[in-house]
Amino acid sequence: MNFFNETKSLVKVNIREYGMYIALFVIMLTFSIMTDGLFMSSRNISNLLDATGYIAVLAVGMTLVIVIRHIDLSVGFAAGFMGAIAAILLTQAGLPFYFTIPIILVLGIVIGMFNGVLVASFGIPAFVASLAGMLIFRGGLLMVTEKSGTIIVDDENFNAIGTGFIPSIAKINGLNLLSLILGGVMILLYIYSEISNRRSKLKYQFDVVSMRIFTVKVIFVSAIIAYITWILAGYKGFSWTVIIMLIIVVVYHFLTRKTVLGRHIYAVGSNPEAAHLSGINVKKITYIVFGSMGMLAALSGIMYTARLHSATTTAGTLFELDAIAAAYVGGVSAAGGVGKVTGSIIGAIVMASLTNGMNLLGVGISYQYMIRGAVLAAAVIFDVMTRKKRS
Amino acid sequence: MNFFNETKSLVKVNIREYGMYIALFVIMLTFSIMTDGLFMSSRNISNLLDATGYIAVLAVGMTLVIVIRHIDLSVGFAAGFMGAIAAILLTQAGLPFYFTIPIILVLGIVIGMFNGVLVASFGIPAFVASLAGMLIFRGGLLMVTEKSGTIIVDDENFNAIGTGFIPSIAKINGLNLLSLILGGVMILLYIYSEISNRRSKLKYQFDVVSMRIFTVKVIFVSAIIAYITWILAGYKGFSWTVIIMLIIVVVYHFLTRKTVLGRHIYAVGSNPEAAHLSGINVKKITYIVFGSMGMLAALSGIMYTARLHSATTTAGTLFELDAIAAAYVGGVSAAGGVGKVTGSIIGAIVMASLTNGMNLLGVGISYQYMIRGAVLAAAVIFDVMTRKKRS
Amino acid sequence: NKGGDKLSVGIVLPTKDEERWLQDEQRFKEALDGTKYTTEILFSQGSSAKEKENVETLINKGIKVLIICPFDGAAAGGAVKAAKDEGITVIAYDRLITGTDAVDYYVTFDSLSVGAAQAQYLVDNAKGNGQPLYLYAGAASDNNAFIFFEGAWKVLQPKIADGTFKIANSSEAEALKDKVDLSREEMGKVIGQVTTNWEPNEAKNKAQTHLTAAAADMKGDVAILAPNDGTSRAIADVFASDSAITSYTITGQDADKGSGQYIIDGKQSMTVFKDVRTLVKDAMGMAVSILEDKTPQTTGTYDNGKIQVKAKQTDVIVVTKDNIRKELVDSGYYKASDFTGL
Amino acid sequence: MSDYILEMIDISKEFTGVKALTDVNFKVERGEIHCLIGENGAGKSTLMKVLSGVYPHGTYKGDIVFEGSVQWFNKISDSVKTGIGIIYQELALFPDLTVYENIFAGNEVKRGSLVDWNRTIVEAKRMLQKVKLNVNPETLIKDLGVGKQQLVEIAKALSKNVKLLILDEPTAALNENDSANLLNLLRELKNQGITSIMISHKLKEVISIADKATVLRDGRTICTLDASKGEVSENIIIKNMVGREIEDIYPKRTNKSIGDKIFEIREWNAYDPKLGREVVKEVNLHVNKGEIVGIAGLMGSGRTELALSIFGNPKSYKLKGELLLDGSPKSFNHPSEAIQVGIAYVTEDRKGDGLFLIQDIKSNLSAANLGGISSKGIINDNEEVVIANRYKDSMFIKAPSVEQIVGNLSGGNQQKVSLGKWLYVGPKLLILDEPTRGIDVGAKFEIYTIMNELIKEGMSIIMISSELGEVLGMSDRVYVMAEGQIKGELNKDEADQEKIMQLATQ
Ligand SMILES: Nc1ncnc2c1ncn2[C@@H]1O[C@H](COP(=O)(O)OP(=O)(O)OP(=O)(O)O)[C@@H](O)[C@H]1O
Ligand SMILES: Nc1ncnc2c1ncn2[C@@H]1O[C@H](COP(=O)(O)OP(=O)(O)OP(=O)(O)O)[C@@H](O)[C@H]1O
Ligand SMILES: [Mg+2]
Ligand SMILES: [Mg+2]
Repeated sequence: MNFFNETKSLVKVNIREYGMYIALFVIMLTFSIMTDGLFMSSRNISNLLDATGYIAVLAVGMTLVIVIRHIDLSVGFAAGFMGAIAAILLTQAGLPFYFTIPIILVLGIVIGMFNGVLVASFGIPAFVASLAGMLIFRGGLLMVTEKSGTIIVDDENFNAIGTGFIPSIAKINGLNLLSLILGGVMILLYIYSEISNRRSKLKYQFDVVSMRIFTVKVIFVSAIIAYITWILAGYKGFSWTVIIMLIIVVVYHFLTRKTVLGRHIYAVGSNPEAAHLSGINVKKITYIVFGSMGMLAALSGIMYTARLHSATTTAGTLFELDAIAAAYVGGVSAAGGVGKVTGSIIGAIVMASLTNGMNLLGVGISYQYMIRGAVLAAAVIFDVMTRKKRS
Repeated sequence: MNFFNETKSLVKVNIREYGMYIALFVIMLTFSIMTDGLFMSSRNISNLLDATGYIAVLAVGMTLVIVIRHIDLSVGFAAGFMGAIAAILLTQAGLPFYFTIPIILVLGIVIGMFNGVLVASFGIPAFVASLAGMLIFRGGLLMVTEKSGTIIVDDENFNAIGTGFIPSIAKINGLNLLSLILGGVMILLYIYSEISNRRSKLKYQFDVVSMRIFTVKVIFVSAIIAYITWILAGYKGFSWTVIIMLIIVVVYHFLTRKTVLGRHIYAVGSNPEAAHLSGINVKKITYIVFGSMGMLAALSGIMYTARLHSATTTAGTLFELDAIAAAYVGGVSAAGGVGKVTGSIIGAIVMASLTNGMNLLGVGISYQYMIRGAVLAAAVIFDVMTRKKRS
Repeated sequence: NKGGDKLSVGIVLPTKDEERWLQDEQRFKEALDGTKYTTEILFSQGSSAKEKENVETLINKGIKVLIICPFDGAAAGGAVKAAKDEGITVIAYDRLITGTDAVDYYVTFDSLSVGAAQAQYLVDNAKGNGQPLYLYAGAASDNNAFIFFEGAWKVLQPKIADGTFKIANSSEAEALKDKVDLSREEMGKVIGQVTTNWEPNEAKNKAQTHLTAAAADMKGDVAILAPNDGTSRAIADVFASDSAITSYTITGQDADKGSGQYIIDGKQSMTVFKDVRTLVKDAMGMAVSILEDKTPQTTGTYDNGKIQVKAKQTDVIVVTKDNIRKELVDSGYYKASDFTGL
Repeated sequence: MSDYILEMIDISKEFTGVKALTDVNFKVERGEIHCLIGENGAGKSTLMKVLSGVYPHGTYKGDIVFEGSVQWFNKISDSVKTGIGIIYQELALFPDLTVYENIFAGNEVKRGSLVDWNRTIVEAKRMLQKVKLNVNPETLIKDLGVGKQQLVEIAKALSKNVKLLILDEPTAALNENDSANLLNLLRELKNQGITSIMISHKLKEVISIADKATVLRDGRTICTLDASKGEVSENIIIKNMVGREIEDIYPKRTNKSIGDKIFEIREWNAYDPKLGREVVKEVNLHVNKGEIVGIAGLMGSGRTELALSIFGNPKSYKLKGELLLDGSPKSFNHPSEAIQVGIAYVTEDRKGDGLFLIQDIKSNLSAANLGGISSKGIINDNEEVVIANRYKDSMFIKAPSVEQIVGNLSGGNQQKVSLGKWLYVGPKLLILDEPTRGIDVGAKFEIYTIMNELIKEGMSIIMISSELGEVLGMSDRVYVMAEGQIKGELNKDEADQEKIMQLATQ
């Protein structure tokens, strides 16, 4: 097969997955052109990614929830509620941030597990269980903030989670050194993993893509990482939010693709009865997935509170819908068993890019809502179409 | 079988259905006691029912949507949007209300059908399609109210839909005559339909309940209708909102239970593939159900606008969740094929009673949210439990 | 305006969902016509996070001055700090940003004075002794609702304590009637009971239940503290339809067009008119001074918990049936044709 | 001149990339029972779906002539109107609705546009009598057994005044008794003048009932056999179906060596709290090493429930009794615990609860034993592919690669994947529940061969089957179940059809 044909067939097979990346690329390019490059400026990309953070982590958790055929509407106010608890612990109880954060994460897991129990053990549809949870957390948030109203957090370390950047060490041509190094390390790790992956495939005498395609792919992805690093390094470097997002994505990607637990989650999603009869503990998986959702809601709440340096009385409003939209734009299927966490992150970035780009262009808020709605619909139509074609 | 045993077995078989009525009764009783009878006062019941109206009609439509295994998150802002359009037609275009209302209802049907097409023909999950719709209508609402902000409607006839009462003709002991007559007619119609139903069953030699039980039942239900009529007649009589609710319930109850269309809707909900293979046009049913949902959303928007004498920029916010909660409290099953419109109306009244009662008692807003969440969860747990037992 | 142009002034307003801010947007747009400076207005839609994104967007577009009305004054610190760090001058518009040193100027109607004006009107129009008083507030989740309420309570409380008013619809307020300075928590309890969530429908439901629950001696001639015009109209409709209410005095805020008509028709007693044009003029004046490297004029300072913020305060105007023509029509705020029966 | 009620002429139907039917000709005479036979994927169901309007006119090529006139069906209701009734391979019933609602779903008894419920019930009773089904029409479908559901389907078809009744594998899920009933019913309908087309993989039935039989292979008509000419015989059918001779349906087993008792249950009871009754009662049963133990019985006799109660009790029955594996007592709370000690269960419903249809072959094969391809919870993808390929080759799974999505495989190949999943677990005791349901002769033979291989390696097998031929052909020992109890135990040499049926119907 020659280079061109191979590429073509690769694209054809993976169109659904590439579709999202292409969409993101098209959106970014369009906005860049329309804003004379402002959109792709260091500062804007940095801001954009930071603004995506708290939704992106929710979207990751939501992906797994949808994969096992459930939904969680309570995560928005749960995040707001736990963000407020974190603020209370930090300010009123005077706990240091390194105690507060683990406590809140554990609280999140407990809350999530509770949802899991309602869904898996009582058999309540997740939609309703989490709708009830939504009301309860909304009330809870109002209750804990009743005394103080918005709670201002002035713990520098804590706030850095939402607004801080990794130290720059030194500046080279206005670029942050440590961020550059970090980007370099990521590229090296990526190249190493690709090569070792290919090696081991060859060892097993499996088919691999031709050396030429392989090289092009590795160079292409490395270039993208390098480009993003370069962009971010040009402003203040990697923010802690971006670092957290990266860690969450890598951990969850690994978890879902490479581990037994991940396989079990997808098995439960694609056929719960068969999973049960294959010796998979469906209830346990449901608890774990909801528990992870709760933990990520807690993390989202922490990031949001840190981002605003305060816990507000309305924190969390409609986060769940943003997260769900991101997951669907990212290619999750409502029928269960299908969806990648990387996709959901891209979905979150797509939606955030839309808002950001339209703000840059000064598009009115009413059109913004409508355009976001249309893009969501279009993404899912595309998804459904390509899926239909393949099967 | 003696009277007592027969009653017992009837209750046992129908516990799920009666459960909701019992719950409503318990809630009403509790609040009545806690408020020294204030809760059951003419004025409060009249207010309560009026406040339920615009959610109740949505809940009826949502019931059918959930019965065919879909969901519609867009109805809230769709209602708000169409309410605003109605206000614009009435004020800025100067159309009389008798043109405006049909136009808006037709617009609702068109919008609903569009959702139906996305769901049935493109195969987009209803959750996502309607989430996109929600964003789009929210934008639309902002756009149409951008110029004027809140649009005040001063068309008396139109506003009567939300705040008017049927004329009283005369007062007897402070009770509105026409309302009393209406109540009487309803009781007669009810008794007639029960008797003719029983007659025709006997003609076919089917089992019927014993004459004693039958009499008790007829008297009991008639007494309830009489009581409600008496209560309402003591304030200002039947409001137009209540009349609309009654008409919608009766029409939809009839439609779902007695007509071929209704059968087809439940068949589709119970097993879409089987319905297709039985020659039922599943797509057509989906269009019709979403079309009806759209029409009821339009009606809800009209009722809301009329109730406030104005179309506001945030009209419709979260109506969909209230409607969905009402439907679930009313015994609809997420698995499809199960759920009655009468149940959903009761569900809507249960939720409204909670808010109303807690307002009367001066319960703080944060507790109100939490209690409503807990009741929703409890209702669905009860539902799931009793369903499990039966099957 | 095109994204590539450099902006001079960025404006962030809290939400497009409330009519008040539509007016501000309108007035800002008008104020800009004919100046050489470019501006852009973004809405935060009730989300502090979106507010922050908006500020960041404007920074990216190279603004020199930021005029921001925070959705939540306490939560906007992070957003304005980012602007401050870029050397942008920050003007808090109508709502003070608290707990930060990153705010330079404050132009305001002073929300406390809004509540106070509402309360004062009720006090001035009190009928005799022991008049029933119905309290309503904005959203329990909105800090501004607390500020309005606080302003009102300071004026009302002495009159409650001395028996001029008796509270009709809040057991929590009744319990606190001897306390002038309410803590945030105490206010939270009261507002939790009488919140309208800023929604007319919620206001209507609350008003209906309150009237249902009210004993006969809580009817007759009543006074109603309604937080803004949208809720005021809804509440007024309810009270007007109760035959046991012989008369009611009800407050409002924002001078919505609809409430103008209600005041003319005698259905609403007053509204607190915050002439947005003055505020806009002050804010834009300040911005222009800053752009031209002059020092803007201020009239005093406000303590935001961290620093003393230089401020320019505009007085609010109480609009009633008597002065509505003068204040709303003659001043050119609305057209006479917007109303009937003027 | 023959009187053809139906002629399908030069029918071709293509799915994206798949030619399902090529110039198929199919003629049915009025009043006959015509069987349609062929391997899995031969195109039988597709041909019938073309006929009934599931695939509307225009999506296929060729002509359908019904009672002398060419038909253009655009939707299913068009074919119903002309008198064609079809019972699909996948039952088209509504589990939550009553029997009478089901019979008239899509064909309501109307008065104006309203449903006349009273007459519906009366009519339903009449239809139920016609199909000799004695149930209360108000029973919910989900409370009926598969056999009765099948009869409801026929009642539903009859209610539409069919002239031509099509049944796609109606007996696939039925036991011998119910099957026999159904065939009798068809004969009776034939006497009333109703023409039937029946698709079946059960050749015995075909031979006993068919007036004619048309064989499809690879989407083409091979031949039409006439019973009156003695052409409908096992040999001729098989030869035409597979295009080659198969000497024996059941492969010979070589070097049999049955060892010691490895598995036993004593006084075994299972109470189903949902149904509120005992589904397994006082069962005593044992299995020796290297033995195939058949469990025969009628549908609903509790065989699947017995298997489930052994296999970690996934349905949460209340259990009583003793379970011994290699002589030591065991109890399981979850299938995983049963798997741990070497018990595996291949379900009867591979699509419903056996396979992950949207996943590929390799993930399905490894799903029950991810431990085998992982260390410390981390999976070795490459190892997985190697192992999957091994099973694909050794079990003759026909697919382009192990990356193929299982939902796109034919029934036989799906069954092999389902079986392969459990072989990879390496069990001591393999429970097979209806291992060859709905798959063709060729695939059956391959599965039997695999079973023989397994016991040669020392595995033990419990095989639940409703096909008596299979039970007799493959088992070393047979238990017969009825009403949740073991009614008898027969050795290979003493077992025959009569004895088994006698015990099963006790
Ligand atoms: N919906 C479809 N999409 C694509 N291909 C299909 C579809 N349905 C059937 N086919 C193809 O048509 C061929 C014939 O399938 P069909 O279901 O008619 O076989 P069959 O003879 O009924 O087999 P079985 O005995 O297993 O029921 C199959 O090989 C398959 O590849
Ligand atoms: N959507 C589809 N796309 C491609 N091929 C399909 C599709 N549906 C069915 N097929 C093909 O049709 C053939 C028969 O499918 P079918 O669903 O009838 O399986 P089966 O062998 O009859 O199994 P069972 O007896 O359990 O129903 C298979 O070969 C399968 O590959
Ligand atoms: Mg078939
Ligand atoms: Mg088959």
